[in-house]
Amino acid sequence: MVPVDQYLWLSLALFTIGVIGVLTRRNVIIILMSIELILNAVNINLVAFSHMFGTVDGQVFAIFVITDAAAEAAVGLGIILAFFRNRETLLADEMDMLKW
Amino acid sequence: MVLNSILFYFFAALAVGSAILMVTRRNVVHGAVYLITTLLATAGVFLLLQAEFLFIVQVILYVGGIMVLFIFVIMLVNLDISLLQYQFNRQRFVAAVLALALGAQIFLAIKMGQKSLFPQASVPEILPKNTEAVADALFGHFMLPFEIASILLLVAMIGAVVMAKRRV
Amino acid sequence: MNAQPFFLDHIWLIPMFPLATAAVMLFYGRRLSNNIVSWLCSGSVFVSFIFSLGAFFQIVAKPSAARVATKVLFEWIPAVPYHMLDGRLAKFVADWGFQIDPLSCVMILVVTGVGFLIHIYSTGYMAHEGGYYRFFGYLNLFMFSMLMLVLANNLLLLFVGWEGVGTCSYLLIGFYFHKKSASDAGKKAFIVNRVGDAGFLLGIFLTSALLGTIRFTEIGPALAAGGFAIGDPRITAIALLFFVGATGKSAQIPLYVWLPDAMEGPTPVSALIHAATMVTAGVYMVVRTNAIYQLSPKAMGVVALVGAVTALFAASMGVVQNDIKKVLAYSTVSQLGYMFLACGVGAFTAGIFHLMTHAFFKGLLFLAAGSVIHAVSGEQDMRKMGALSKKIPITYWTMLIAALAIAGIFPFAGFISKDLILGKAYEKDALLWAIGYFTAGMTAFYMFRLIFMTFHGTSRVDREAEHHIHESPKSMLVPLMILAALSIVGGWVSWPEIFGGNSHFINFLSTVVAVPHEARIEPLKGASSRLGEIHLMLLSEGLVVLGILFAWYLYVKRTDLPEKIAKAFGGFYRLVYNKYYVDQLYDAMFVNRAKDLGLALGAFDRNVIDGVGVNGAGWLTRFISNVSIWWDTWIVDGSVRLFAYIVWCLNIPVRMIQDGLVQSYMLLIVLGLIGFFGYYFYVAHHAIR
Amino acid sequence: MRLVLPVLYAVVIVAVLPLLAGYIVLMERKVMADMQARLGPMRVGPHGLLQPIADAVKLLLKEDIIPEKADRLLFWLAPLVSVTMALLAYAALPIGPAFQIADLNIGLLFILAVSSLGIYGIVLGGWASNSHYSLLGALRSAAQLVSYETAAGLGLISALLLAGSLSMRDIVIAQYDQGMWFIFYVPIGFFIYMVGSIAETNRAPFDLPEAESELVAGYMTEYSGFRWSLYFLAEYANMIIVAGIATTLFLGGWLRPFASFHDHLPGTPIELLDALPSLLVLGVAAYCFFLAPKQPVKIQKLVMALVGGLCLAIAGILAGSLFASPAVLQGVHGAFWFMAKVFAYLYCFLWFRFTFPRYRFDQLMRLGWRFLIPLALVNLITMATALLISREWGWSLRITSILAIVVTLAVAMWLAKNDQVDSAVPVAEGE
Repeated sequence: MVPVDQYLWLSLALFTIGVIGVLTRRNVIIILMSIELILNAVNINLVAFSHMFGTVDGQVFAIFVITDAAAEAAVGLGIILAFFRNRETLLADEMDMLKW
Repeated sequence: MVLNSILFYFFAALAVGSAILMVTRRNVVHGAVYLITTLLATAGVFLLLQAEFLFIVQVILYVGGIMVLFIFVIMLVNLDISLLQYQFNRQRFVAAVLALALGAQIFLAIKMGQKSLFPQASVPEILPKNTEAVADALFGHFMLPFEIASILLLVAMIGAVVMAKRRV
Repeated sequence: MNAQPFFLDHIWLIPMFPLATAAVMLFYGRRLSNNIVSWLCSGSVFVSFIFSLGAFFQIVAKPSAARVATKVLFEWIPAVPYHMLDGRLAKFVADWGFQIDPLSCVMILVVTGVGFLIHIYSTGYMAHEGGYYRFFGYLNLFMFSMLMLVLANNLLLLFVGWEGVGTCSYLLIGFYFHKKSASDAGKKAFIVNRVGDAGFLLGIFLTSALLGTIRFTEIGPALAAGGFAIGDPRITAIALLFFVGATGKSAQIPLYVWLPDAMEGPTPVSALIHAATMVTAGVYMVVRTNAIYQLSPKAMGVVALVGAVTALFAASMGVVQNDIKKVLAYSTVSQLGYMFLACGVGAFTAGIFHLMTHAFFKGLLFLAAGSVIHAVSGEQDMRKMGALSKKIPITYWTMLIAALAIAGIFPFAGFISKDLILGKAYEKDALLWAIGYFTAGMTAFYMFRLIFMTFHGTSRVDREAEHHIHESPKSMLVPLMILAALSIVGGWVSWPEIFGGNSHFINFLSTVVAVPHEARIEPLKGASSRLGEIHLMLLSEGLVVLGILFAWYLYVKRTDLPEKIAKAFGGFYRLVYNKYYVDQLYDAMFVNRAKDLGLALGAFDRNVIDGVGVNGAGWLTRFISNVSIWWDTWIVDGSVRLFAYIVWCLNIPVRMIQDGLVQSYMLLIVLGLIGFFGYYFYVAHHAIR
Repeated sequence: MRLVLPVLYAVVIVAVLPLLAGYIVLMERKVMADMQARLGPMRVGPHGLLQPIADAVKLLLKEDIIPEKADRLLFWLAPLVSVTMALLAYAALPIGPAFQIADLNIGLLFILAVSSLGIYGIVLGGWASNSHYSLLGALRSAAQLVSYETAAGLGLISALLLAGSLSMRDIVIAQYDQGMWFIFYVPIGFFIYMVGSIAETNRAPFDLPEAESELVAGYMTEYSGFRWSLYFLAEYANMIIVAGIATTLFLGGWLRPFASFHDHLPGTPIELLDALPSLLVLGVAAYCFFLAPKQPVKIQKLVMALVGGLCLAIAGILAGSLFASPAVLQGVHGAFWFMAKVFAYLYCFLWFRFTFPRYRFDQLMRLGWRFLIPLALVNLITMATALLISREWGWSLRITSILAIVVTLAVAMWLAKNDQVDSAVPVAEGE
């Protein structure tokens, strides 16, 4: 039987990788995907704990997380499409219109 | 039991490796494919944790839904330009260092709490039939959040439609 | 007014037909084919001609006392009260009214008739020219203006037509506007006319100021009511002013210079405007206002003298011209001189009579000349013609008839009208008669000089032109023949009593001429004078024949003589050949002076007004604005910018954080997390200890 | 033992499936020929019975082309993905009570999930081959599958309500217990699922992703040879899968007609209806033997006779199993009935393919989103209500379900009427 902390290491690794991706990549789509990765890491945690405590609450939360991920992906991709139509770019560091 | 841990480490390695690849690939489609792999591996991990329903949800929703959406969008926006650009931004080194620092801190936190928090492998062998359990939880105790989530989805859908329209 | 017969009630339609077609031409002509254009234009003129005929017959049908009808369409300038010279209050009324009486009746017949023929002619003559529709549009516009001129019932409307014909003449002279000489000639005509028009306009003002009306029908009564004595200087002033206008329009000394140049226009134009109709407007105007002239013998004398001198002068110039159209132009001037001579000696009707016949044969002459030019492919110099009589017989015969008519050979039209004038002149003053008499001889001479140089002798046509000498198309020949017939019989409408005729025409017109006048046209009193009339006729015939023979001798028999003569009288010849240097004189006296004046004014404008006034003000404004700019820039904006700069400096650190990039915000979040964890560890550490 | 048998089944399936696909193609061509009053393949084997083998050989021997600009990794991966997912789905498909690899308690969801992953094969392949036709085909099929999966899933759920379980086996057993195939309770659900499944497998009249006339072959344009045949296999495997799902959920899976109606021959455990299959196959065998001599060529006579022998053997097995233990009987006959139903379902596919004209893409989308999904939702609600009523007030489910059907039909009419309003060509806003 795999001890719980193994799952935590896994999710930690995924989380860190996701954070690195979010912070360093320029391509917005990849940034979004990295965010999905982070959420995924969280899910692993939740499921692991729910398995540990023998309840399904963690899984329910995981489901909610996945729901949010879906919503976030839909809206985010919508924004990306609209942005791409207007600015012909996908680079995060060119999306600084807020500043002006 | 050995099979269990073998499978787990296999899935974990797969997930981490393809996650790294996903973050580093130049071609977004490849990145998406690697992310899909990661997600599938995670689904496998869920399966190992006897969360079949979550496994299915992960596969259908995440892999079969969200990632299709991603790939769809990736194909709608052309990549040829972005292939030639720098893939990492100016703050990449600082960011990487900081992210690793954060990871290290979390690592530290887990380490510190490990002894006290996680009794080793205290897993009730017999679990309730997963799907029914989840259903009961969702439609019983978590009814309100469930509905709220549905409303959230509705809002997100409308927002996406409005934003993806040609002329807003 | 009481109900008039149809045509009299609808005289106002007569000008409208050409106007309509003119409008069509000038707006849509470009899209129409030449066929449609010619049909429309000639057709409209023809309709006008029909209406004129109808009007004529219905006028004749009336009793000779009531042979006047007016039709007022609407009031153009409604009553404007003003004070006359003698202080009485009068209303200035100019209505859009048409008046028809024997005089205007004759005029519209001539205008529409000859005009129609010339339209037909033009369809042939202009067939291969560009701007066909443009030409006919202008032509119809001219018809409209001319008809307005002769149908107007008041001076102001007449002036409208007067200016209209001036404009059309300008447009048509400059029809080949790409030729500089043509456009210059157009300008010259227009400007010279301005001088006369100014006089005419002043005359109109004076009239309305003096008589309180400008309606022709009311001028006579107003004169009577005003009780002006014969030779009243004010009347004389009006008459002379009108005459100034007449000299301008009808090319009399001193304003005749534009007519020869006007020959730059297409030949039909020369025929219609500068021979038949427009140039006679002056004569018409004088006759129309004869009531005024008869009140000032001085003015009449001036008119007669100017006319006579012009006749002689122009004839002398016509003798030496080599351009076929120039010759005709000068002869036109001199014939117009005849008409004014007639008016001046009080034979207004004779003037109109000569006007009509002249319209026939001079129009014919021009058209024939055009046909000749057409035949020798555009050559106008008679020295490059000759021996054409066989090649273009019809043109030859018709032109010969016209020449006989103008020379005044019995019994052609010219004979009757001219001898009528000479007779009256003789009655009035022998000197005037002598001038006219001598002029008649010269006329015969230069006309037959033209005939002989063109049609007889040896051919001097260029080789390449020689090959395609050809008779003109029917559309040009038919009008020639009709006009030829008219210039034979045209004069017979007023067959002198002495040949057992009764001058119908004269009597028909006589109602126009104001009554209180001693020089009414009537069979000369007494046998002696009748005998005198015969003598006069015989004398002039003799001189004419002499002139013809002389021309024959010089230009057929001994073609070498002209040069010799020219040599012998070198100075005089050159003087005449250069038209007495009048143009140069005018240039020196008026044109250049005007230019100098313009230059002086320009210089004044540039230096004084612009220099001191405008630029000075501008400079001042700029100076002030510069000062204010400086103030604005350095004090007002400066203070603003200073504060802005201070704020800018203060918020540098904040701005460095707020760089608008998502990822840097995330970085800060991560930083915050790290800090939070660090603090957590710190606390936990101490807690554990 | 509990590990060996599934592996064996898996091997069998993987081995048999290509052959099956090939013969479905033959069946397709034959049906087409029949509907078009032609003969179809006749040369290779008697009545072209060996045509599939010839085709397979041809496909495998074809040159395998990879375009210059193609993304090699994905180009290589895509067909594998699609065929893998197609085959993976068979893990939970109960072909007969005994003949099932794994009875997951989420079997149906598993199948749906796995078959939904088949999209990646198409989309990635279309993208990787770097050609406009392929990309358009891929996009179209992605949109199409995502849209129609929803409708089809909702259609299935109406049946799941009745079954009360996700495990395929339990579903079939539920139908046995309730004594009626679910198609009779939720015909509309069945209809919705059928349309949805046709769309999901990119079959006519919804074959826009590979519309020959518009996009040469859609996402498969650049593929050739073995990779192409993998796609091909995947497509037909998917057809069988959807047919199997439909069979399991609506047509009573392996159950024979009137399964819950037992009429034992006096004194024997044998039931009359169980004799039916063996007699049927026997008839086929007889027909084969009757045809065999008529074949033109000797080899064809031989093959025909062999086919007859095969049928005879099957008939023998079926008949023999009558006398074996109930488990064996259930297994054998279940497999027979299951395959029979699957092929009936597939026959409908072919039928539609050769009878309906192809949809325009916007019409397709409108049908999916404006008609099928609302209808499926309404159907679900009404069915749930019916179920509730029958549970609470003890009415007979048959009555309430009929009422539900009526209501749903009314709504369907209304939807159809409203959908007619704007079936105009949309303003082209570009892809």
